[in-house]
Amino acid sequence: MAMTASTPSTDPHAWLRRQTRWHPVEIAFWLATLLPFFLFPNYLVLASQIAITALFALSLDLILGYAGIVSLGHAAFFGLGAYASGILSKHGWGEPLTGLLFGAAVAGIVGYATSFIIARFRHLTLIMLTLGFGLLLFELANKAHWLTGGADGLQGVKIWPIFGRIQFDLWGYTAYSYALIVLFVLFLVCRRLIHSPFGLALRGIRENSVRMPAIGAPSAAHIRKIYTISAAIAGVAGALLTQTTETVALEVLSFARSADTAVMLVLGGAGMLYGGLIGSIIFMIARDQFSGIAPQYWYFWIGILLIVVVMFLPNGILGGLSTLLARWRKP
Amino acid sequence: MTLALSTQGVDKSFGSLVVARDIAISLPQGERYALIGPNGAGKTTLINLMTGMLRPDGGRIFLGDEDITALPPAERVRLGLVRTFQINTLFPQLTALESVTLAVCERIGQAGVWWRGLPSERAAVDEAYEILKSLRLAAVCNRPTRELAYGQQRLLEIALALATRPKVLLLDEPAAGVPKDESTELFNAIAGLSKDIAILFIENDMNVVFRFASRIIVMVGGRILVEGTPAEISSDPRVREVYLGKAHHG
Amino acid sequence: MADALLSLKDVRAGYGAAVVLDGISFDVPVRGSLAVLGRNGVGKSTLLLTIMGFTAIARGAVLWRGEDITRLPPNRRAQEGIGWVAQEREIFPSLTVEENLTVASRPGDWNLKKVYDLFPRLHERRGNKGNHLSGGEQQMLATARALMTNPDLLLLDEPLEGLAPIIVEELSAAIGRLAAEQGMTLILVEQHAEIALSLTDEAVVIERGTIAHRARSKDLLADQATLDRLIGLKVEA
Amino acid sequence: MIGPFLGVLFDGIAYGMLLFLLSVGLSVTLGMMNFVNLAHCAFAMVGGYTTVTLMHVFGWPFVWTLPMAFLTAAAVSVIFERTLYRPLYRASELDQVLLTIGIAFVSVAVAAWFFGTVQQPIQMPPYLRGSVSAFGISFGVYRLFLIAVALAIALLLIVTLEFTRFGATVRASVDNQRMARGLGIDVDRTFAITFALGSGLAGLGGALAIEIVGLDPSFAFTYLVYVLIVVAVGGLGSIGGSLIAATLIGISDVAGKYYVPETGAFLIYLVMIVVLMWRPAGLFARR
Repeated sequence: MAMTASTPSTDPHAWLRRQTRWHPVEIAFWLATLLPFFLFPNYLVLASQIAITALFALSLDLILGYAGIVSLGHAAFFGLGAYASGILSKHGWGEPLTGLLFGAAVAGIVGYATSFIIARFRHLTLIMLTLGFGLLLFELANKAHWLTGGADGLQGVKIWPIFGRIQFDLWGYTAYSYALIVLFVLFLVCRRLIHSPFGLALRGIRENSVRMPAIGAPSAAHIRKIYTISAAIAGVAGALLTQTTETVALEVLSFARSADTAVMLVLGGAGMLYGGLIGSIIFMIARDQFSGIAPQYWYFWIGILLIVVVMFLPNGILGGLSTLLARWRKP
Repeated sequence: MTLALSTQGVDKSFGSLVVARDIAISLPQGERYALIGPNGAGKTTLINLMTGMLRPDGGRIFLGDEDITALPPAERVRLGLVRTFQINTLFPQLTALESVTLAVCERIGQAGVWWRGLPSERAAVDEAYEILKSLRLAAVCNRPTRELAYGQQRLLEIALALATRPKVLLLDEPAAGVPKDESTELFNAIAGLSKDIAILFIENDMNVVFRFASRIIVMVGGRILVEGTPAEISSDPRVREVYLGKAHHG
Repeated sequence: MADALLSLKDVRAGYGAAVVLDGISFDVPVRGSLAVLGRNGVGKSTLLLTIMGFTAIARGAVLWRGEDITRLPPNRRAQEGIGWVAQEREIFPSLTVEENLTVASRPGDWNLKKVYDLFPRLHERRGNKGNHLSGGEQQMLATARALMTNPDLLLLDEPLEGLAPIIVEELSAAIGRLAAEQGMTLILVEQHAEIALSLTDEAVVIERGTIAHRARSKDLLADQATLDRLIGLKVEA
Repeated sequence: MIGPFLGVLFDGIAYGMLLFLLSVGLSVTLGMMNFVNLAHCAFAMVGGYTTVTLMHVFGWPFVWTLPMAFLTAAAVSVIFERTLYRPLYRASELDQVLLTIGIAFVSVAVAAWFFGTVQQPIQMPPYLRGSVSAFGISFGVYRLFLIAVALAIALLLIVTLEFTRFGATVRASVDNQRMARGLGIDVDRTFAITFALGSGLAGLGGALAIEIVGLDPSFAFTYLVYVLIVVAVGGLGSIGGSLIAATLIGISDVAGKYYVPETGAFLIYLVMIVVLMWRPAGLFARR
């Protein structure tokens, strides 16, 4: 326990501030999200899909990467948001921003209601319960044809122009701008949340949930809160998909969507805020490229990728990069 | 004499195995009590009962005048009854400062705040830093816990407990796994804690026990055998028997 | 010490980053018996776990019949002839008493008949599930279970802990017969120092992970002052 | 009225027996090793395609292919256990879930590559076709065969686990791994054998399932949900529990689809959620 003289690096405030400061790479990342407008104007529809998926992955990161809740049914909230805004529009209210809020509210309320169950269970039981809720909702939407259109999808969604002026266009200019702005705003919210005292408490739960009560922490309340927030953000992502595509397919609630998003998150690196974003960019672009060639073998490569990531890249691509960077800096 | 922590007739058994029988302990404010006894005497179990990690089959537990027998663990911590663990149970990826700041934030009710950055919690951060400084951990406060030396992790255990501003501190073998020279240093740090805190510690090194405890409680087989000053305990024949067996003097 | 059955050479061991034992060296000859004494928490159980291969050895070596077994996994050590009776007895709860005895048995002198002769109570309870036994019966079963593997060395971790006086007598008599009549090599970890010393040839006292004292058991038993200082409640000035 | 009811009951039991064969291996390995193996049905698929290949390419009779389905699935699973699973025994559930989902993904693509995405029909031998009538209802011969095989295997499993030394070794290793090692039991080997056994049974289930539910590359995921539900409801590591849970779920699934087709699989999921919330370790958990 040798004590060294106090150096500037031990100043607690300076160190904490440094953790929250914007890194130049972050700024570069967000500037790069503008590139599709200039470089790939033909791919703006795909870009908006990526932005939506990235937002959904970000919401999953909050519970999986930060609070350590393994969910195989997160698409439930994505789907709830998608159907909520879609049904709202079908019944005569197509205003996009309130539509987003409505999607967030419905998903958030259901998230809050189920969070009481989620916070009580752990391990395999928790995985099975999240899976069960996801499947249950899928079946419900499938059978409630009168409300959701069932397997045919929800038809007749009409979205009004944003602020009453900006029309959604065929090329995806509006869609991508809109999705990107929503993503960025909610990313700012998540980023702030992660660097807040509450974010610290979440990391505490992930690191050692058993220890939390011994420092007086109401872990269950923390978990309920983040689960609700995460559900609401997933709901916004779902609503965005509805509004930019003007339809809702049953697929929004599918197990495949939950699984794919978990894959993206882990591929990019869970618990790192940008992991889900990077993961969805890579996943979605790769799928777009590969599916042109041989659609049914797409999952072969995803499977291989998953095995490789789990065995060799425990913290995903971002984790691997930062390890590499650290080694390169001090050889 | 105001009692910081007291128990009345606390019982606990697992099936046919009795781990606590009629435990009555009175821990006055500011005192340092040692809890000793052979393996399996029920010392850690008693701490688990007092902190609410186990539910007693019978009896009552008071913190000050308040009956806390039915309260969940986190609630007892908020009232000022705090423990450390025999084996390090920390937050490996959090820095020492983050860990202690978290505990401070939980205490002052700021841990649910998600709209403000951590650096804005200046008071909490300052308090955490002061605690770390008092335990001589300031120099390593920005290192992840997993990178700290074992002895430093033991100190961090105590720092986490202090951050909750305990009235009563229960230390379960605070020096377990620490080399001998470092354990003295550790107990010096414990001895230097505020006299407002009542401390009950489990420890097997009799040199440490007799140096730092004002009174000693001896547990055997889930019961309290005897309680007394160090001088009384060291000359008690029953205690000697517990520690040495009785093949010759029985 | 060419004829040592088991030797520890300057062993440092512990769990993860925690160092529990440091600089431990001793030899146990064939048919020898060693008492390991010390207050609780000093590393006595860890010493047996280290001999079995359950801890991380940071330095030093464990030799078995002169061969280095420091890196050998626990189940191989057991098969080589080290029998272990764990402190918490660790009876398999979903196995009957007889299954507990036969599940890991290996051919040799010790068989069901012989352990039932040594512990007649177990015969009465042979159909019971392991979790329906009293503390004393569990200890007998744990000891008998280790014997059924026909070990050359028996490690006993506080076999008398928490037992009623009459059972303590019964068990210590059985252990005594094992050493005297069967010539079993023993390492006996005990807090009941005087019983342990009366059952063994040699003794070591452990204090905070190192050997603080070595003596012939007979001599240490006569040396009350040292016993008090190392195990009892007398404290250094 | 009573006729269709008994018929549904019979079909439900047969379907339940199939689910039992598919899930019992997962229940045992999950209960023993705490390893979340979502690729379990991929091993079942290996068994199914083994039977298809042996019958179509080599002209083997159906019944003879069944032992090979067991052995092939067991052998393949051992390779995976040695290389990919073992390093992750102590890893987080998330890592186990992702790794095994990855393996299941790969298995789907590999099956599609070799066999295409179409169903693989097989021709049953004459003595397993048709039906027999009793009490005015007709019982499908193949379903009777399926029930007999499943019950025989359940009996064999229970006898092996409860009354043999190998079974005692398995139970001891589950009870207390450290003590088992300390007595000289090779726990890793015990687990590997149990794992192979469980996967082999899944392979057998996969082969027997072709006649009832068909076989295509999506099998690895379609039946995974059912298998997980059986395991979760039956309780980890409990053979009797798996048998009862599989029967219950088989009957309620068949009955649900017959009497209230509009609810679909909804009922099954609801039952699972309620059971898990009531008894998180399952109805017949060992511990």
